[in-house]
Amino acid sequence: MITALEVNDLAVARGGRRLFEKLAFRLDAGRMLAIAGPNGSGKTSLLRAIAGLLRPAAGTIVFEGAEDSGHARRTACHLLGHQEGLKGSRTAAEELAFQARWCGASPAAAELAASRLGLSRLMGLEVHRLSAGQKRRLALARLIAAKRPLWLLDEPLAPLDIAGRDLAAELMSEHLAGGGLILAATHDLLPLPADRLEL
Amino acid sequence: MITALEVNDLAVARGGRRLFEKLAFRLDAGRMLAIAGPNGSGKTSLLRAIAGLLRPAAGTIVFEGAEDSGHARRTACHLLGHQEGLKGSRTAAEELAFQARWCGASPAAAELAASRLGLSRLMGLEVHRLSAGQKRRLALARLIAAKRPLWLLDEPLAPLDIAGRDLAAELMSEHLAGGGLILAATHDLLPLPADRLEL
Amino acid sequence: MIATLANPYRFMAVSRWLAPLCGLAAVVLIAWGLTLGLAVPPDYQQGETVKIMFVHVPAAWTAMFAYTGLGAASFSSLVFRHAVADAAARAAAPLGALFTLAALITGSLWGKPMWGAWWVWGDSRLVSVLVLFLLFVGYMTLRASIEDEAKGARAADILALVGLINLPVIKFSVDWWNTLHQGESIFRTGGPLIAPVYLNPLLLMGAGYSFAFLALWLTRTRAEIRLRRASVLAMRGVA
Amino acid sequence: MLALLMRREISIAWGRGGGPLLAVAFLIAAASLVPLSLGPAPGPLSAAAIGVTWVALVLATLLSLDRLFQHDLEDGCLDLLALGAPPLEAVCAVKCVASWLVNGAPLAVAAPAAAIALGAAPSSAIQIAVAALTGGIAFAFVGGAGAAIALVSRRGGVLMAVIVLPLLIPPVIFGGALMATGSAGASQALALLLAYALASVALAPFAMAAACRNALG
Amino acid sequence: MLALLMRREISIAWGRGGGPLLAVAFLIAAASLVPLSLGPAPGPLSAAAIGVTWVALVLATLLSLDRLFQHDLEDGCLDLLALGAPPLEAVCAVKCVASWLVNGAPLAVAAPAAAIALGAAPSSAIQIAVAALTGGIAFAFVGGAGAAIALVSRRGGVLMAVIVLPLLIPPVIFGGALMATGSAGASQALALLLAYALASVALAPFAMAAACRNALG
Ligand code: HEM
Ligand SMILES: Nc1ncnc2c1ncn2[C@@H]1O[C@H](COP(=O)(O)OP(=O)(O)OP(=O)(O)O)[C@@H](O)[C@H]1O
Ligand SMILES: Nc1ncnc2c1ncn2[C@@H]1O[C@H](COP(=O)(O)OP(=O)(O)OP(=O)(O)O)[C@@H](O)[C@H]1O
Ligand SMILES: [Mg+2]
Ligand SMILES: [Mg+2]
Repeated sequence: MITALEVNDLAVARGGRRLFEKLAFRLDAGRMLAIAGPNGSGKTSLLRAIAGLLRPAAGTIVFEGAEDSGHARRTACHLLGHQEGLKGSRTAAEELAFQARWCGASPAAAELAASRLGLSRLMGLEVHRLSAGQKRRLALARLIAAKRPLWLLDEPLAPLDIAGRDLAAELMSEHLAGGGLILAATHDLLPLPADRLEL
Repeated sequence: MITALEVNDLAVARGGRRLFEKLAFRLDAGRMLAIAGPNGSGKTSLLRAIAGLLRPAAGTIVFEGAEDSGHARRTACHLLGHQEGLKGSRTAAEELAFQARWCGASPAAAELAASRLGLSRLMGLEVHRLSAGQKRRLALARLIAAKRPLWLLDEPLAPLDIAGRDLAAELMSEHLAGGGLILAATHDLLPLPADRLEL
Repeated sequence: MIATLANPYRFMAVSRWLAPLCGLAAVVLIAWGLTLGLAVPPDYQQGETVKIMFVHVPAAWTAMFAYTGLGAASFSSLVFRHAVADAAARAAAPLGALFTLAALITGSLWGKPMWGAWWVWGDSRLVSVLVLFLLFVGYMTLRASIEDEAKGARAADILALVGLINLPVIKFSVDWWNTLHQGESIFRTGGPLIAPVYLNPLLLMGAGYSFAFLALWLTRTRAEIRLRRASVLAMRGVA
Repeated sequence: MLALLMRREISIAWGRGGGPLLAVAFLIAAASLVPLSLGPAPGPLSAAAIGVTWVALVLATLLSLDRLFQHDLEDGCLDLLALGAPPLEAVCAVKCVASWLVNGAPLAVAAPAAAIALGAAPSSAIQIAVAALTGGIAFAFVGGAGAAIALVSRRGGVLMAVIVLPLLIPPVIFGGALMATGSAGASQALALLLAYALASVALAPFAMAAACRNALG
Repeated sequence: MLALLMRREISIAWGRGGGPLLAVAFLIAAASLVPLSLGPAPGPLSAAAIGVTWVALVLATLLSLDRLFQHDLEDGCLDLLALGAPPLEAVCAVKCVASWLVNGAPLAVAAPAAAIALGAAPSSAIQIAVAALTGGIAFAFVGGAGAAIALVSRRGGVLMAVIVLPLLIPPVIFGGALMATGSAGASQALALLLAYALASVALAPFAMAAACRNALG
């Protein structure tokens, strides 16, 4: 059975207001969908709905052929949000180890991911000492440490430098090549071929 | 006496390591300086040093002809950091009113700024309900509500949509036209003519 | 029954005549109960104060009945997302608080002559009823302090369900834990302990209180639903 | 997996400094009651010790509640926890246990010491420790449920007071009775306290998880 | 300007729910001591009330300390405060006063009520209130200094304990003595407590501001 995400006339409401309605798209293995739209149009909300964190006001989300309330999706996706959920008082090593293993990775995989993102030198620092871009890299490391088919990325490139963006693009394309799916909410163009969805 | 910022062989250290040394530049009224550099190169640290929040390891920072420990600069600059320092539990209106007035603006000016940034409809929401871009706009509103000559912007365009970026560019150029100074740390090109500084 | 009432339109149709009917029953029963109750002979140990029983005990019963209703409504609104259930839950809380307060006040009025104290912290029944009252208050505060209606409703439902544990505690506290308070003397295996002279008016008053609660509950629920329709229409108007 | 979470929660809470702060402060404050010197009879002082312990426990719990979920919700950590393999119920339970280990347990250890210092009999000291430990668990879980439910409102604190306190009254009273050393009803009070603690441990996680999901959405 | 900050601090702390939670919980917990029923004599109970009050005050202060600066440092709010016209000393003082108003004051109001409920004489109730209010201020400022100094360390909590507790011992003792109603040294203890409070209010802000600047850099 092939991995695929299918969304049928989805509606998401926030604070009693519907952000969008009748949203429908299909995403197949190895493809990426770029979600664009003005601030407050509901990109983050859409990603959270697909992650199974936010109950849609209407419509269905079918993942891997099965429609469910979201548990399957919750454990099959990586959500990279505006905030990374890193605790400033713990070291980068501790946090990455926890986050990666919480998503099902092995400690070794976590270290490998860290070095892949060029963080090895920084793993001993507390997270609050890391620069914005370094934090973001730490969050990205989780994605490659723990293998999950569905990536939900909220402005993945934001605080990254040029090299970091190339690296992120590389990781994404590898994920796609491996049959993964990517939904990315972003305001600027992605460095990879992607279908576009306007909210 | 004209407003100007002059930095002479500045060095900033973090965690015992010097991020850069012998940094020198001069910024005159109405000019903008774009600070570029890889993640962790010290852009944020430099901005904080100029804001007077971080004591340089060496060198001098001369603002408006006077060199001081930083008090003059602290009250003459707007620092827009990676975090906006907004409290999620308070409404946008409350937070903007406080931040703007804390920097010396009048309540009326705050409201004007909010409408200028297209936030009027959202001022009643708690900050934690705002989307990333809406938060950023709220933070930007402070800059135009309270007049301060020196703007220190850390990735000012990050989570803004296309319209938001144009608006930000507009605000910046107005500030420059009014004889203000802008230092902006960024990874992508700014929509305005600016001198470039590589860290 | 639930299925019928879950549909707002049918609910409105049914409650239109059901509510006044309950009100009528309440008036009749309470009037009857009072006439019997005020005529009872003074108790050999409690004297005239025994008459407080006719207001106190039914109030206590109805308070627990009200919380049961709140719990049931919350459950069906949380699980089946019935709009009516949510409105009913919201409507039940203040009424329940009212009856609980009545039980508390009449109880402590009774307690002064009988136990020589208005209030006894150590007494499990008294405390558990106080908890019941605070639960109602907490539920109302939660509903009042919410910005996001849908979210707030669900949070309040969860709270109501959590509070259900308190009901058996109230009911059986007297058996579990030595208290000053009267033990079970009516709804007990082996039949009531108290003489029919006292029992009949008590039961009449109990039924009267319950119907009064039902009538008020239905009415408030109707009002709540009307309110929501209005707000929905208003939203449509905006959009 | 949950062990990982436990270690993390403890290290964070510990860094925030509930535990050590609390136990030590408690000992000092309790000892400072001695100068009150209410006559030679040990009764009053040990009684004071009992009351002090119990109130300390309640306050320690209440004051650490807002940290239980609020931070994780704000910094996006709760998202991550919700996306892991373990059910959210287990996550919430672990968080409560961790906060109990950091805030409640040190107190439960310090309490008997203080009590003895104030002239309570060693036997009563044991009773105090048991009550403090059991009560601590109940407080942690019931409080956690309140904290989770209060997440949806910006006025979380006030709300928590209204939600949690009614649920805390019974254990406080059981505990009070239990700690009245030598009182006849002590064993019975202990039974009730245990029952309450068990019930809260069994039921609270579901309430917490439901409330957290609601707050995340 | 500082009034603005004060209002903001209070609304945030209140939302987090130190105050209301605390005062009510305290009253309930204290009242639940009655069933302990230490004989008819009011002495023990009111003594218990005194001890309870004092410990509650200390714990409430200590447990709200980590919120005083930590959050503002993490979310960048402290930057903003440092870039305002008012000196950082004033900012820190305002924060301490606000936290006292939310955490200390409600307790100081609830305490006498509880004491009277437990059979203390009204006169002693007044004394308790005074002691609680004065002590609360001292705790808030001394604790604030500790919290600010502890900002630099990731193990903030433990550090705070080590820094703050020694500083808190004197007021705790004075207060204890003061609260021992009718004791001869009461007036003297009050004088000492006041002196301590004044000293801390006068000196702590400078320590706090220096520590905050250090943490910001
Ligand atoms: C504030 C004080 C009091 C409270 C909160 C209170 C509460 C209650 C409650 C909740 C019930 C219903 C029990 C059930 O149906 O299972 C009840 C029943 C009753 N109460 Fe009270 N009560 C209080 C004081 C008193 C006093 C002072 C008396 C008389 C000495 C009293 C006599 C009774 C009796 C006779 C019943 C019926 C017992 C039965 O058949 O279940 N109550 N009370
Ligand atoms: N809990 C909430 N209650 C009420 N409104 C909310 C809530 N959360 C989000 N919103 C509103 O929903 C809208 C969409 O938010 P969302 O974060 O999905 O936008 P977005 O597309 O991600 O914007 P951005 O590009 O700035 O990230 C915003 O207008 C926001 O104000
Ligand atoms: N408090 C600190 N202690 C130790 N090292 C620190 C501290 N703060 C920052 N650093 C280190 O200083 C370096 C520069 O940090 P800074 O935030 O200035 O970088 P930056 O140029 O802003 O990076 P980015 O583009 O990611 O924002 C980073 O390597 C960071 O790890
Ligand atoms: Mg977004
Ligand atoms: Mg930076």
